[in-house]
Amino acid sequence: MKLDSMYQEVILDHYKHPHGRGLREGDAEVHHVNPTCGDEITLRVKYDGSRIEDVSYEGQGCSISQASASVLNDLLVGKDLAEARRIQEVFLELMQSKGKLEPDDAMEEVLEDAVAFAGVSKYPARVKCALLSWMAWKDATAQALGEDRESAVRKSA
Amino acid sequence: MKLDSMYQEVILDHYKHPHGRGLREGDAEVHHVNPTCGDEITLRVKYDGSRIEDVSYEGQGCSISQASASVLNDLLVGKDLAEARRIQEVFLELMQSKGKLEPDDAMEEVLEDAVAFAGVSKYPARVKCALLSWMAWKDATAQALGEDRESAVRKSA
Amino acid sequence: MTQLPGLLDTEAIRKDFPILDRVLHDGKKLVYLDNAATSQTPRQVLDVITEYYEQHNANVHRGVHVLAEEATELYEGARDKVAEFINAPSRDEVIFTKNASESLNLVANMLGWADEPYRVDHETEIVITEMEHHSNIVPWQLLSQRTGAKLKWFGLTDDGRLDLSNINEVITEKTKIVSFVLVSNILGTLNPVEAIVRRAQEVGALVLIDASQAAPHMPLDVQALQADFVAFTGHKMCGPTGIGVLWGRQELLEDLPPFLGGGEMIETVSMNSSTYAPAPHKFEAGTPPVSQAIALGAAVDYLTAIGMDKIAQHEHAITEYAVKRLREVPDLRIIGPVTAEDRGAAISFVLGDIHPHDVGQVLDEQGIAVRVGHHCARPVCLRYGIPATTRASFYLYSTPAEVDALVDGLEHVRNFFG
Amino acid sequence: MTQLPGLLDTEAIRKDFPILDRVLHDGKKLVYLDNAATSQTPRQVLDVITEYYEQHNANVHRGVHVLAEEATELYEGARDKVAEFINAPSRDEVIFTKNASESLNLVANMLGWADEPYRVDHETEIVITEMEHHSNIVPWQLLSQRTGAKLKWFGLTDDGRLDLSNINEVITEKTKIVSFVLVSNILGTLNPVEAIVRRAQEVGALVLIDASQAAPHMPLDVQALQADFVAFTGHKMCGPTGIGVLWGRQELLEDLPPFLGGGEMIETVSMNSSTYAPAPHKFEAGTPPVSQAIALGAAVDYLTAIGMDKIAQHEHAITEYAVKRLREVPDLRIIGPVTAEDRGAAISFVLGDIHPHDVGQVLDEQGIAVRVGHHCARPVCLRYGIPATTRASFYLYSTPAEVDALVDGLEHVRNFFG
Ligand SMILES: Cc1ncc(COP(=O)(O)O)c(C=O)c1O
Ligand SMILES: Cc1ncc(COP(=O)(O)O)c(C=O)c1O
Repeated sequence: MKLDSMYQEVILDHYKHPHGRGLREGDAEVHHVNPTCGDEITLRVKYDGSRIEDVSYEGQGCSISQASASVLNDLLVGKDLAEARRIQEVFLELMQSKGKLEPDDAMEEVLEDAVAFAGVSKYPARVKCALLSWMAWKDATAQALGEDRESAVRKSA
Repeated sequence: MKLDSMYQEVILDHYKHPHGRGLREGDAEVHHVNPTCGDEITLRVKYDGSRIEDVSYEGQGCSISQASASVLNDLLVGKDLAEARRIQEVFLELMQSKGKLEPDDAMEEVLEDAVAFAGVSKYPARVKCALLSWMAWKDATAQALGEDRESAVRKSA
Repeated sequence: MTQLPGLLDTEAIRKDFPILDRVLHDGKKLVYLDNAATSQTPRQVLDVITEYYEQHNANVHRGVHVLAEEATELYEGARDKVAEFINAPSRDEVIFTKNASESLNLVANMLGWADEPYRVDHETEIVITEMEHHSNIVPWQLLSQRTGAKLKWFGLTDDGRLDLSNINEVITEKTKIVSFVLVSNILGTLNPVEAIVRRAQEVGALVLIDASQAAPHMPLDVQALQADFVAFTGHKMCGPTGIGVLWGRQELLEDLPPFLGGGEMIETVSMNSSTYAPAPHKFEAGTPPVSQAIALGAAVDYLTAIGMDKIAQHEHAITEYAVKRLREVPDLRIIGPVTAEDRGAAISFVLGDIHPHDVGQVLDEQGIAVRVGHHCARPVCLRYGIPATTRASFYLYSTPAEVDALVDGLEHVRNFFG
Repeated sequence: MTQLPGLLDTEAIRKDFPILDRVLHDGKKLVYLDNAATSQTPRQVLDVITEYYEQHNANVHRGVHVLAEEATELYEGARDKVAEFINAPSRDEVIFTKNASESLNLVANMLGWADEPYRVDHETEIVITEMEHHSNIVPWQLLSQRTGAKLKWFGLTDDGRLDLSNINEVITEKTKIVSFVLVSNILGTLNPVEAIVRRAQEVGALVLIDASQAAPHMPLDVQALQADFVAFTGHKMCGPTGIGVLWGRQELLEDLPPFLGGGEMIETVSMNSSTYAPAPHKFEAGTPPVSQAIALGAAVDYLTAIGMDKIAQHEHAITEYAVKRLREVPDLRIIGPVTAEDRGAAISFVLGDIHPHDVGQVLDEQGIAVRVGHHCARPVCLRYGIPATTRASFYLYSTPAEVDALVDGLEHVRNFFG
């Protein structure tokens, strides 16, 4: 059944038992929403130099967006920024593959549990759910490191 | 040929040799345009009590709108207001008939040369041309007699 | 098959809608329950569109050639049809827009630029409700920010109805405009027009009714509503996208200033100044959605031939059945009125703590199309403390069997995430 | 048959346009020379419309079900096609509107509500030209009245070109926006973009180009134009009515405020405030013209398959021939450039003192559809001291034989009123 390719066991596990959930102290906080469906996430990053000390988050959303945040926490905490960026890029590539990319061993090595999201990439409406926390992380990191505030600026009514 | 039913000899005659054209003294003046094609008319009425002493006009437009103003001048000058209104109404009825009204003797008696416009009523885009001067006359009359300024009021940019 | 009193002959009707035969995924027949988002389009309407382009296509109003005359007659004929459909006193009160959102923005902008007594400014108030579609919230937020007018709103009761208990404090002498939805697209609630209109008239405020979810589903009589403006949208009533309607009282349309400027809406233009054509043209700048208006006319013909009262009856029966069946689903909570009284055929619900996105996805796998999310009415979700809902919405071609399919599908969802 | 170099295979092309086979009056074949008002629609585009409604119709962006995903992909796919058609740096710079008029009004309104440095107010100036379509005059008159900004314009030379001799006085340090037509719909003139853009950039003014009569007829490259905004309309380029485009530079679209508020254009909404989605969605309130955008995408495919350079070549050849033949007609005076250089395929003229309305009527009787009147450009008529013009305008399916029919028809007009 096609659905199983999206709702992998790994994803449902992360959804039911999210890792690192909750807001803890951080260097920067961002709030991202997916206007399509109203999924929301508040995410904080804490850096120790270029090392990611913590990524904490709160939010509401579907299994995909929640599981994705949990996987992100697993993958990025403790990593060096350069390494984390590479992981983020590989994940982005996978999610934009429209189901046409079959994760190979190298990719699995980088993404670990996150390869389970390969099936989600077939569902355009859900890709945004999977990317929500990753975009939030990218944005929070830019803010924390004061690099580029551009993407955080949104006109507000 | 269908065209001949619109461009009756009578109409072309009035077009080439308009009656009563030119602006003379009046009690009220109006300026009407047909936004569809840019036809314009400036028209003045002069009343002697309820008797129409003069209808004078200037304008630019197609054969139909020009001939119609000329015929109006012929028909209305010298008439009593009530009689003029009746003529206007019959003409309006004819023009709105979509070519389905065959003018009978009674109508011909009222409209004289204006029955020639029967063919025009088949052409929706041209009906407005034929009515331009008649609507202007109605409006000018209302202004001259101070009855109803409503229709003369247009928001202006 | 389940037989309910008041149902239409859906077997015959469904033949008019080619898309309903579509098969999805591995042989699942489409169960289309997303009618509040957009309705499907009958062959009769599609034929009119094709015929227009194959036979009559021309720009309207400005030509003496045959095609231009035909196109103009068809376009203006569509205005006649819509006027009759909503029992407008005059065809000149029917303005064609691109969608209901433009219609609503049009009113907000007219009032912002109007002279007294209509002008909305920093000393005046605007009233909406907490169950509005974003398209009836954001235009008023923008107007309020840009003029300094105060934006107020009616709250909601726990059972999904307007809380009018403080109506005299909400609508006051300062209120210039009250704008509210006739039938909520998220809750399904049918609102009590009379009480609101009476109070608005008392204080001399204008009333705008968002009938986007009403026009497709029940007889609509703008005179009976006693509102000043009524807005709705073509694509929810068997018409195409790209067409909306604003009805407004003639005196108002005469007095109020234009919104968009351009061709068609003018009387005469010079570089220094312009005068405007009378309504409705004053509000239709540029080449209008000609074929879309004509197609909306065909949709109105289609609906009228079936009968709006019969359609309302059909939907009521389906809604009653759906409410009953949904209430049997464990852990399902309806957001909005839990009976079929004074409500339309859109039913929102949450299913335990399974996120609506996940509900919708699993239903889709079974060919069942529902909408999930905040349905462009996020304040309602905030009000009821939920992130989103799943919404099933019905129309004249919906059947009890489709309700059954939904209920079975929800059972499957529960098992999947159980 | 007249053979001209550079002509397209019109015999093949005309088979795509069912309406061109129409027979009018008593057996007269349609000679459609009103393409500047609206173009005809090829079967390829009609098929896409029908297929959309029969297979994929759903509201876009908000659904997880198959139809919603397909509709969204088709709609956003159309944006990709349009972006490529005009060589936009990013697809997110393409905003779908209902017509060119809305696109132009959108810019005027954004600038009226913008923050510095874009804000148009009483200390600033707006520049247009005397050959603009009403849709590029009235929005600026409204903005000028509502903000106190001064409206200025370039005049015209006797031979139908922009008079740029005083460019430094017209465009000054106070100028915030310069908006002008790329190809005039009444004169046919192709305007010198570079000179105007250079001066505008010098003083830091934004540039909006009305490409309504250019996009259908020649390769359009928004990057080469170096403008900030470009507007055009679907129904003149083989697309349906109800769809227009505004292209704008990304930074500007990010900085400028929204215009219409509602569903689709938001990020998040509460009763007290809202935030907006990034462009293009920020400017697309409500259900967009979905099927119309998709059909415009199909039109773009159709035109691209033939080749915009080839279409331009074809029209140039036809225009050259038409200008030559028309100049042979006694008493005929072309209003606008009297050669085919730097001009589009719309040719306006007056015939002695026969009113254009009468010219058009007699031509119509022969099956020849031309437009008569002021063509929504009344200031041009005032400038040249004429009440109106007759306009023949050509497109990719126009043939030399149709030019001949027009010339014969005009002979008939002269006899009729002689
Ligand atoms: C030069 C020009 N600008 C703007 C427009 C307005 O286009 P639309 O009527 O589709 O809004 C037109 C066509 O009518 C035009 O020819
Ligand atoms: C209640 C209500 N109002 C307004 C709208 C907006 O309609 P549209 O998106 O066609 O502008 C909708 C539908 O989306 C609606 O359901």
